[in-house]
Amino acid sequence: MFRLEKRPMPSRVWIVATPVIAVILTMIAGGIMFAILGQDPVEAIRIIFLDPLFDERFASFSRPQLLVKAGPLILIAIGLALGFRAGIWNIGAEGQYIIGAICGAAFGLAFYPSENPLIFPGMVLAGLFGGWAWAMIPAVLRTRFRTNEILVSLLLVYVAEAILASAATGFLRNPDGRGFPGSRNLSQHPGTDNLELVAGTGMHWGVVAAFIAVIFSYVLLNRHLMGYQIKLAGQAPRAAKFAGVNPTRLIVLCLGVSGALAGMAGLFEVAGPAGQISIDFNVGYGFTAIIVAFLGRLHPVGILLAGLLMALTYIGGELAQLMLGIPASAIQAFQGMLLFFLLALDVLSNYRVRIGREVAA
Amino acid sequence: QDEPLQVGFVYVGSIGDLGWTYEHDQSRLAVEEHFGDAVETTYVENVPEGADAERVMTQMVLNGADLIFTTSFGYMDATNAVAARFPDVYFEHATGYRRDHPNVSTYSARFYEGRAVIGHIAGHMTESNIVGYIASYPIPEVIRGINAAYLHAREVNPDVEFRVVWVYTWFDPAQEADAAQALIDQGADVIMQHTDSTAPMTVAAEAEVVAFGQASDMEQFAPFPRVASIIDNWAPYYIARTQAVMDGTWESVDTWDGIAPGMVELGEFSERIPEDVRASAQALADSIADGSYHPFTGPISRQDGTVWLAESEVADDGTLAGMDFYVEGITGEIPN
Amino acid sequence: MGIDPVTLIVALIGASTPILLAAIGELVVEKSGVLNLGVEGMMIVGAVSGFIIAINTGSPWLGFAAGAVGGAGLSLIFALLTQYLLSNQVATGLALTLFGLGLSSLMGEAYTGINPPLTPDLFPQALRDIPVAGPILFGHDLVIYLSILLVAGVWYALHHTRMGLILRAVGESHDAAHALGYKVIRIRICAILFGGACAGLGGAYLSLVRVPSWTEGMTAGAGWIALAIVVFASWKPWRALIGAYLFGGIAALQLRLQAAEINIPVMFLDMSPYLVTIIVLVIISSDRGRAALNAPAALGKVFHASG
Amino acid sequence: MTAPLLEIAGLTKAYPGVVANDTVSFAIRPGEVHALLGENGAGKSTLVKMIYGLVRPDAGSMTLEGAPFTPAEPRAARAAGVAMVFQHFSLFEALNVAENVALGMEDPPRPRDLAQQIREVSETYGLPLDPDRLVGDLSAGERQRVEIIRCLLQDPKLLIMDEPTSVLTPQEVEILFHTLRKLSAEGTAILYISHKLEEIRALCDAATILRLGKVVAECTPREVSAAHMAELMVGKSLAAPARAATPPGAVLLKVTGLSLEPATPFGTPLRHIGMELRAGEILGIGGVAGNGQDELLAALSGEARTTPGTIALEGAQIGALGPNERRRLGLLCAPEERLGHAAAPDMSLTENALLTARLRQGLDRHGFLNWNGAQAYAEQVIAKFDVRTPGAHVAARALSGGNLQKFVIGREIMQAPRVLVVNQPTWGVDASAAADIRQALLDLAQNGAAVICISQDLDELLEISDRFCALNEGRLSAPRPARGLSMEEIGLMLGGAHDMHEADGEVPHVPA
Ligand SMILES: Nc1ncnc2c1ncn2[C@@H]1O[C@H](COP(=O)(O)OP(=O)(O)OP(=O)(O)O)[C@@H](O)[C@H]1O
Ligand SMILES: Nc1ncnc2c1ncn2[C@@H]1O[C@H](COP(=O)(O)OP(=O)(O)OP(=O)(O)O)[C@@H](O)[C@H]1O
Ligand SMILES: [Mg+2]
Ligand SMILES: [Mg+2]
Repeated sequence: MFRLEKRPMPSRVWIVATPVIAVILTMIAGGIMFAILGQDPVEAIRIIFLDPLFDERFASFSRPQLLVKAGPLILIAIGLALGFRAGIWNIGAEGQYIIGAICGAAFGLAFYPSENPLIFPGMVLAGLFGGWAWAMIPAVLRTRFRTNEILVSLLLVYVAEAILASAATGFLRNPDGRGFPGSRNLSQHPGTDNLELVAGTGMHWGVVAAFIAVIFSYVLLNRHLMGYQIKLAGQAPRAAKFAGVNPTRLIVLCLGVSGALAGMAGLFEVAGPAGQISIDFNVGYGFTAIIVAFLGRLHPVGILLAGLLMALTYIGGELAQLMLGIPASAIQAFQGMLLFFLLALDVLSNYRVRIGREVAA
Repeated sequence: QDEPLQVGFVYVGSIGDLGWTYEHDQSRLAVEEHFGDAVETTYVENVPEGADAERVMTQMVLNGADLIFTTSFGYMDATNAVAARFPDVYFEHATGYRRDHPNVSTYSARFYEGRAVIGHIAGHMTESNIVGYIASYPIPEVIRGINAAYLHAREVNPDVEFRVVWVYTWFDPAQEADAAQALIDQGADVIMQHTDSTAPMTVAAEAEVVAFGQASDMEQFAPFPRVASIIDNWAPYYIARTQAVMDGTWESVDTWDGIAPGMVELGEFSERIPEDVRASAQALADSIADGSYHPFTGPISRQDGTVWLAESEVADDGTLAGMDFYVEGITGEIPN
Repeated sequence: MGIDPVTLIVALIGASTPILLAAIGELVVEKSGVLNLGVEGMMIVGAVSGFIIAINTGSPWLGFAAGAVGGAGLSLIFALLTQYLLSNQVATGLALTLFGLGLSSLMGEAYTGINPPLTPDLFPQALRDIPVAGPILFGHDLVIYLSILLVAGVWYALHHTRMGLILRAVGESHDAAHALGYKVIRIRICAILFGGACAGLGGAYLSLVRVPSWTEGMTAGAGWIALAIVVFASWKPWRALIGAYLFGGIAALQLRLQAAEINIPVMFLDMSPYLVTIIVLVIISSDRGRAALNAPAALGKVFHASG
Repeated sequence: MTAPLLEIAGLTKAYPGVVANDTVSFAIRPGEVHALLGENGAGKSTLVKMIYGLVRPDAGSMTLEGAPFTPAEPRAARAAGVAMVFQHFSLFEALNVAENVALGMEDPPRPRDLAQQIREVSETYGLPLDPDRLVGDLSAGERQRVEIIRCLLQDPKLLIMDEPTSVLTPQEVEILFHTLRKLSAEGTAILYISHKLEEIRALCDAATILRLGKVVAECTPREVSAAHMAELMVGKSLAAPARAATPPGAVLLKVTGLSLEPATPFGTPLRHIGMELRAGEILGIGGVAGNGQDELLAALSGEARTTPGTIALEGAQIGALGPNERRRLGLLCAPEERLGHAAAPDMSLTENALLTARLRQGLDRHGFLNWNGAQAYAEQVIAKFDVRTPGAHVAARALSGGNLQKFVIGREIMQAPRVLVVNQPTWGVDASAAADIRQALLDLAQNGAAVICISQDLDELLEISDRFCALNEGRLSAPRPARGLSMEEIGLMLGGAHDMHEADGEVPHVPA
């Protein structure tokens, strides 16, 4: 039997090494799965992990797509991680993402067809506000009535989806869309477009916002009192109270920030890559971002890397479907394996593994 | 020997959904079967609409696709955007209307023709005079289907009532089953569905009420409760369009086909339908197929009583494509 | 036309049972101090395992058993990761859902579009034909009665058996339980497996009775609702039953209101089960009693026996 | 001499970096009360955990009643007749007394019978307990009873008690001792760990003294002085805290009519508390844990909001202010619970320095933190208060309780408070560290600050305070000069033992 011994300090070496080992182990385990499915495992793994980055046919297109796909994941995960660190569990970023997109799009469409350059900033603010307001529901219920925020934020996702469906088929429907559901295309209208800032890089405002959020949250957590208070409240709530942290304010702040970032991510997505509000506009970024946040160990830089890694498996997974006919479900199972390995090996950075004599436990 | 022609398919659902995507994939297989080694097909399933769709299409092109079928309405803008970047690749977008570039075609099926026929059967089969209708989203496609079915049910049964339940999903077996049960509990003895799972069928079987196959034949429920079905059959179209690319005759078109060319098929009428009704239904289908009858032929009023089509006036495709109102006699309301 | 309460009740019981089964399992898991967010994944793996076995053996009962085994099998991954490798429970649970969804569609590829063997009703027709009481009390299949028995059993076990006492103790303070010599990890793994089995059974009920057929992604969020019900129930078994029936009841009612053409916007009907659940929860939690006491104090915390 | 009940030979246990027990050997006879003494971290808890089967020794052997004894788990130890009361309670707050007791037994009877047995045994030993009450509702003393009853119900041959009295009033201690003597008379051996040397002299027949994991001495406590034992433990002689009498100065803190509803379901309300505190004085507040100590500290620190007019600091009303505003004005506090309240376990000492010292030490500018400054401050505290740690980067949880306590008290004292409120400043801290902390409090008062010391250790209070008052069920008694108070008078002021009675009617006598 092996035995774990807590390290006094997390090991820096292992923090870096474990993700690499996890990816290698996933390649082996996933390769076995692909082989069972009758695919060439080496090729499948190459296509998923390397082709999007290095294959000459795809790389110049796929590399920027990595940013497009990772942008919203990172932006949402950064916000969620703040809350998670403080012990505030926002599981409903998906709903805040939807409402942010709806509010932002509604703002932009209200001025249609004006091309005033102030409209896009206004949309960003509206998206931010929408996500924030949606997150304030669990925040207020939690602080006023002590209602569990996990549950409320989660259930509100379904409510947001209902609103989304009715927006797409009702109040935001494109009047020129021949009655089909879906709003006007925001990315094809100059006033509301979330531009690709540098052509061919995938770098749109949402990606910029994600990078800013990473830096901002890094500074916040490492240099600023607020970040200190967030960590303190998460690790030792009583000590936080003793240090003068107001728990109500912290709940409102953390839920608010994560909601606002999710709402902004929704707006950037609807005005850019997605283009329009449609019935199925949301594609689960809000939930995937939870995984990204934990994979990144709730650390801003970790989240950045985890977001890119997740994006890579999505894009590589599509290529594997396309080129080898591997079913989407196998790709999903493969992603699950990657997460398992990443989570399982995390133990090495916080604990030392001893083989041998065991404590009665 | 030339390189095989590369044909790509972008699916919104999974090929195992037994409904919309399943039928597209069956037709893809028919293409493979038809052309043998001359054609290679690829597909990506579960592709969300929006950015992901655009990326998948681009990757398909980069992977060498010559012709790409994008099989969801939500792919409309993405299809046109990618088509703009790759003028040498042909794009076929299902159920949309935008053909911004000469390398984009659109195609769709006149499912309402089939719905008219099963509406006719429903009107005959109901004894409670209540027909339950499970609807997905309030979009023209669905509303058109309700109207077509209702008009032809009422034609044979003036007392018939339609009860519509909106489930806001294309595919959620449990929810669809619940909706069917709710309709049956409210007295419906015929169930029609415009959602993709077979769950309502099972509920209908249990409650011994009549139902109709949707998207695929659902023949495992025949002869009862499934008494007829509307089947999407894209194979003839896909084969023809692939052939056109091979022959160099492909051009941008808007196809809206119905029963006549076989894009909409009616599954076998089961013997649980009385003999004479089977005959009259077949006659109706035939008259639609040969063009002698249009399911939306006046006089028809809107729900609010205003006249839509005058005596023997035929609906134009534009109005049909964007239909957002119920016809007179349907009692419910379309959600916003 | 009005709404018939008898058919509504019958419908809501059927509709709620998968959620109830998953919720009661998760309740036990959480009582032991473990938060497993992978309910959705375990349900769907249970749904497909149960379906495959039922088709191949022709026996729905073997199918239900296989569903439970399948769910428990998937939960074993979670158990090993969180209990031995001390991985984060929230993230591992979410990964479990992702993996379960993928795995189930791989497993079920050959099984779409087939009808499973019929699950018989338990009581004879004569009993079921009794007006009002007949359909409500006798109109169900074995699994529904089993689910209610399970609620009763879990309630009894938690509060009146030593096993339940130990389970609660472990969920309350793993350090104290460890100091007294209880095998915290082993107990938690058992609880996780039980939770997995219940979720799997719930999934199998979906694919074998409720729908019944196998289709990818058929749980469509039921696992998340089950998680919500556990919190809603403040970790009390009978409240979980009420919560599941309330949720299922509103869902069934809203469809009937639509069918009866009652004039409420569909959008609100569509979201009503979620809204009502939130509202009831707010009412419950604003009561400044000792509700918080029921929350297992060690929920979601990593246990590592030092020494 | 009877044959030893338990004999330990060469027991060794190493942890990474420390040898917690190094070839420890000693023996206990039936009926003997045997003390285990040593500084914090000397290895006492590790040793008894090995006897109880919680930790497996690296080397060495044990024999129980002549047979080899190698308990693989507590269950085996319990089956062999070993019972243990833990240093940190092993109780479950949300479960009731009977359930807690049942969890500690191998084969508990049916709940009804168990409740009956609990009543009987608790009557017999004079430790009344209601089996149906939630443990979370009990005072610390009552919780202790639960642990003890849990052991007694199993008729142990050997009862291990790891620091059992740190939470008890003198009366409670006396009753406990009475119980233990009774048990010992019945033939039960008792292995007793405590830092309170006078208690050990009053109770124990023999003592084994550990230092750095090794047995350094054995003695008969009744025959040696407490000071001598302390010297054996520490390896050097200890100076008693010195104080010079200073006349009290102006009123610094005035509390009037302070009432507070408890924040938690298990809390105690505060009722009409009033007091006056002058510069240069130390006010000792005694009382049994759970009588409002935590709440009083929270009300003074600002963690709990109070009605505006109830607390005044140097004339300014501060009742409505939060913790940081009060800190700014010079009112500092050090709560009882080190890990999780006074300090965050997983944060480094530098981060923990920031926890309370940010404002007064100017460790931030516009919210941006000055980490260098915080580290420097942490290092100052470490140096000045002799905190034994590899450095300020170490996590708080990696420090022993005594060292962390020195850090926490030092962190507050070095901010030059006007008023310092400390709760249980030397709880579970060994003699030399405790002496250092008391001296630091005296020095602080000497320099013109006022100190409130809430403690259950009456010796400590009498040693350092000028005036003494008692907290009982949320009420504060009128203060009396500490000098000249007898233990009996104090016991009456505390009133904490009112629900106790002697098993056989004998009046407890006050320990020497
Ligand atoms: N789980 C552990 N892992 C590593 N080291 C440990 C562990 N438990 C104890 N130690 C080490 O063993 C030594 C003895 O600790 P122990 O708890 O036995 O001391 P103690 O005498 O009970 O002290 P105290 O008076 O503080 O209770 C300490 O120096 C400590 O560093
Ligand atoms: N898991 C662990 N890993 C490393 N060291 C540990 C561990 N657990 C305890 N220790 C060490 O044990 C020592 C004391 O352990 P113990 O738990 O007895 O302290 P304590 O009771 O809090 O101290 P005190 O008796 O001073 O209040 C500490 O120095 C600590 O470093
Ligand atoms: Mg100790
Ligand atoms: Mg200690």
